[in-house]
Amino acid sequence: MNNQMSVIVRTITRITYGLTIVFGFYVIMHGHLTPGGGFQGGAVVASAFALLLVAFGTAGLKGKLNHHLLQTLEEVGALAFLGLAFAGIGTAFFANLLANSGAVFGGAVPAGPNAGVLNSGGTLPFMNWAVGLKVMTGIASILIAMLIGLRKEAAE
Amino acid sequence: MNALTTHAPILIIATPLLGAFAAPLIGKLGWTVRTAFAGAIAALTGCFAGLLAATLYTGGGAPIVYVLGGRLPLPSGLAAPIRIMLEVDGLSAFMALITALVAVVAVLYSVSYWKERSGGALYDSLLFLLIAGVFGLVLTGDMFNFFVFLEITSVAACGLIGFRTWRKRSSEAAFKVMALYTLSGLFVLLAVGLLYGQYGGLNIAYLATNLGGTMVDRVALALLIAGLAMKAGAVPMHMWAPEAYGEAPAPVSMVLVANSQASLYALFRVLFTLYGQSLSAAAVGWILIVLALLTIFVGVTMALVQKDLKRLIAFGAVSQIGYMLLAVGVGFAVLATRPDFGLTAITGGIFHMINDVACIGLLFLAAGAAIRASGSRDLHSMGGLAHSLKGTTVLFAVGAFALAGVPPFNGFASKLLIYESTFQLSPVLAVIAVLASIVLLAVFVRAFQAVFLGPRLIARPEPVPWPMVASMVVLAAVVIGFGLFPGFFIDKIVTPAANALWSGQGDYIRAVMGG
Amino acid sequence: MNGIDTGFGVWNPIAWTLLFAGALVIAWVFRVLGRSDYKRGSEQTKAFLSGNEEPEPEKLHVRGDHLYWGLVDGLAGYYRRIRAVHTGVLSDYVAWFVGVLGVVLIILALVR
Amino acid sequence: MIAETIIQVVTLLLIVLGGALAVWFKDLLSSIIALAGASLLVALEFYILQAPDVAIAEAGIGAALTMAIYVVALRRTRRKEKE
Repeated sequence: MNNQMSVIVRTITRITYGLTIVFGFYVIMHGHLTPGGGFQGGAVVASAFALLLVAFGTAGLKGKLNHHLLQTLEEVGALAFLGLAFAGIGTAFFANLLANSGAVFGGAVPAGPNAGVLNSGGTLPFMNWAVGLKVMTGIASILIAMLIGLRKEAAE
Repeated sequence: MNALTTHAPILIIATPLLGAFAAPLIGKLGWTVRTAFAGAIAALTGCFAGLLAATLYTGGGAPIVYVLGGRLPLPSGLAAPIRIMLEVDGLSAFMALITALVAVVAVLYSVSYWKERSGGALYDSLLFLLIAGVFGLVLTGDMFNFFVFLEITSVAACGLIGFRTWRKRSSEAAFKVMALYTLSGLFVLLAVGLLYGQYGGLNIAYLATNLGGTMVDRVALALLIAGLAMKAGAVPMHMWAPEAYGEAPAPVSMVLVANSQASLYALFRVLFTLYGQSLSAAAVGWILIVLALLTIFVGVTMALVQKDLKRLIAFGAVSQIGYMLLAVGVGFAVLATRPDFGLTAITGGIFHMINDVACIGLLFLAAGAAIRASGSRDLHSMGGLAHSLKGTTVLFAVGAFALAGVPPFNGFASKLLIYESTFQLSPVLAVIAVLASIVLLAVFVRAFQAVFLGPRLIARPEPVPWPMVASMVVLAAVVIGFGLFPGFFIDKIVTPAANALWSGQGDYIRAVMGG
Repeated sequence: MNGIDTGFGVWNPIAWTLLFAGALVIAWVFRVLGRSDYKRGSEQTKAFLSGNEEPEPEKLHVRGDHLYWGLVDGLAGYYRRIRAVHTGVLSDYVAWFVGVLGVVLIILALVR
Repeated sequence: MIAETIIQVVTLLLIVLGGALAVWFKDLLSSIIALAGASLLVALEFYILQAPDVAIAEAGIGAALTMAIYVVALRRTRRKEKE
């Protein structure tokens, strides 16, 4: 079964998917400063995956992105989030132990109106990355699972 | 030890969540590792729940507050507590104990329930997610987090009900349950949104101090009652329950009963702690009583004519939800006038929760063993299993007698409290409850006769593996222990829970708001 | 300590169990005092069905779904209606939910 | 203020139109696209209501991902709705 879509869809996908992925990662990265965050950014990246999968079908995957890998990454994202929450348990669950510590993302936030300092937020950026990883891989693996089901049905 | 006690409320939720997230990864290491991991997570969760309950009961029943991501006391100068909070009082701790019992038993039972040894990691994952959700429901002190946990339980429950994808009816039941759980969740969200819009806060204690009985509060209460009663499975919104309990794997049916009870807990929490006497309590109490009588009556009579063993037990489970609703409805109806029997009714209703989960759980597990052994769930074609499955037979009989309220098992102790207290409000209620109990006994005599007695109709039933028997024995021990020493258990764990509802609103609010 | 005192009555399971065990012992004593010429497996234990041969136990067995047919038949009207309610259609389930929600809303809005 | 109100009213009307079109179309692919358009407008409405956070989520989930999933699901069924 030819599960690709028309040439218009494929051409537009080639142009836009890279931009979408970059924007998604931007949203995740600046999650502690601007609107958005791990979930939103992950959803945007996943929508780029969705675009690729719908336009090119599973043939475009070429075995590089099987859903076992994606599921493993999803578990890693979830465990990283939970691990970060557990890490603060010296004070309380979810306590932000990196904030203002001077380590990575441990910068102090200047008082008053400012454009936002990327090097701040403590564990929050890491949590955003963990959630983003979970959301993008999770949604992508759902789509791949659906498409594989479709291919199997066509083969029967 | 001290640190563990402090963090016990969140650890109870976080440990099964860790189990849920790690199970698929651990599952790649093989069956033994996976099973050991699941057992360890369940045992740890049970320990934390026991620790929390012990801390609470030795501390005189004062509510324990746990703040996520920060320390107590809250920053001063805030009009409303804006932190994410867990608040544990006697009732929450009691529900946590029930959930812990169910979790440990379900995991132990599941070890050998699945004949095939692959794919179980996903099952473990969903089961732990459901358990974490139920724990969250009963421990949270915040309306929005309550909704979040409600959705977690919904999603996990649907995954588990439809887990046997190769059976068409499972998928159908999962779809229906998904739709109805989502609907009830959305109405709860709508109610939470109404309250938030009016008072600008989501903390239960904060809302309870501000609720004034305006029209918006009333609409929110109606949405909460309808949504939560549907998730608990009250007639006439019970139709999903027989399908869900019937199609789910046996241990999941038991956890789903605990999930329904958590919704019931939430309903009680909303009524007694959130609204208290700010509304006309008698009218709300009578709504609950009418729903309860319908639930008891329809549940029992429908159970009488079922031809499918698990659906029969499922209708029995539906009817038992009615007894708890009845008792607490009676308690709420007389909350303003406060006669003595109100507290007795609530005590009976809450005591019946743990009794019900033990008996119904035992029945579901025994039925699961019988169905697994005979390969059929049709009452007509089963029969004579007592010849080969002696242990399961005895355990099923214990569960059936206990559920029908036959002395000296635990069902009788709690039903006695319910009968005697509802009789004080209106003799009709008690008469219907007693009659339904008798019919329920008839129902289970029929099921027992059909499945276990008679000549061998199943040529070579499969033996029941020991972990399944062990998990049933645990529940049977609870059934008999609570039946023989009801006074002890009511004193130790039920009375603090009942008091938390009956007179605990002030303490619950003070623990967060101070003053 | 063991019992429940509801304020209107007392329930003590231990005492009840002891009494029940006593009753069982008495019943057992009566059973032992029974006729000594009774033999298991002999002609005496055969059921007497008007002189007919006793059929195989598989045919004699009352299966589960045959119990209580009288009660169910007596309540046929009720069961016909209540079964008609359990349609298994999702829209009906939702309709019931909306109906209950409406009734609760009206009651709460009207009752002060 | 008035301009904002006008934009909101227009957006809301278009959302309703999109929903109505999604129901009205017999061609299910057109129906899905109408739904995605409505979702995009809902995202715009969230943005106007000063919830950019929700707007990003709605645009990503509502417009892109649901549409992709619907399109995949549509391949397993017929494209035209039965009369």
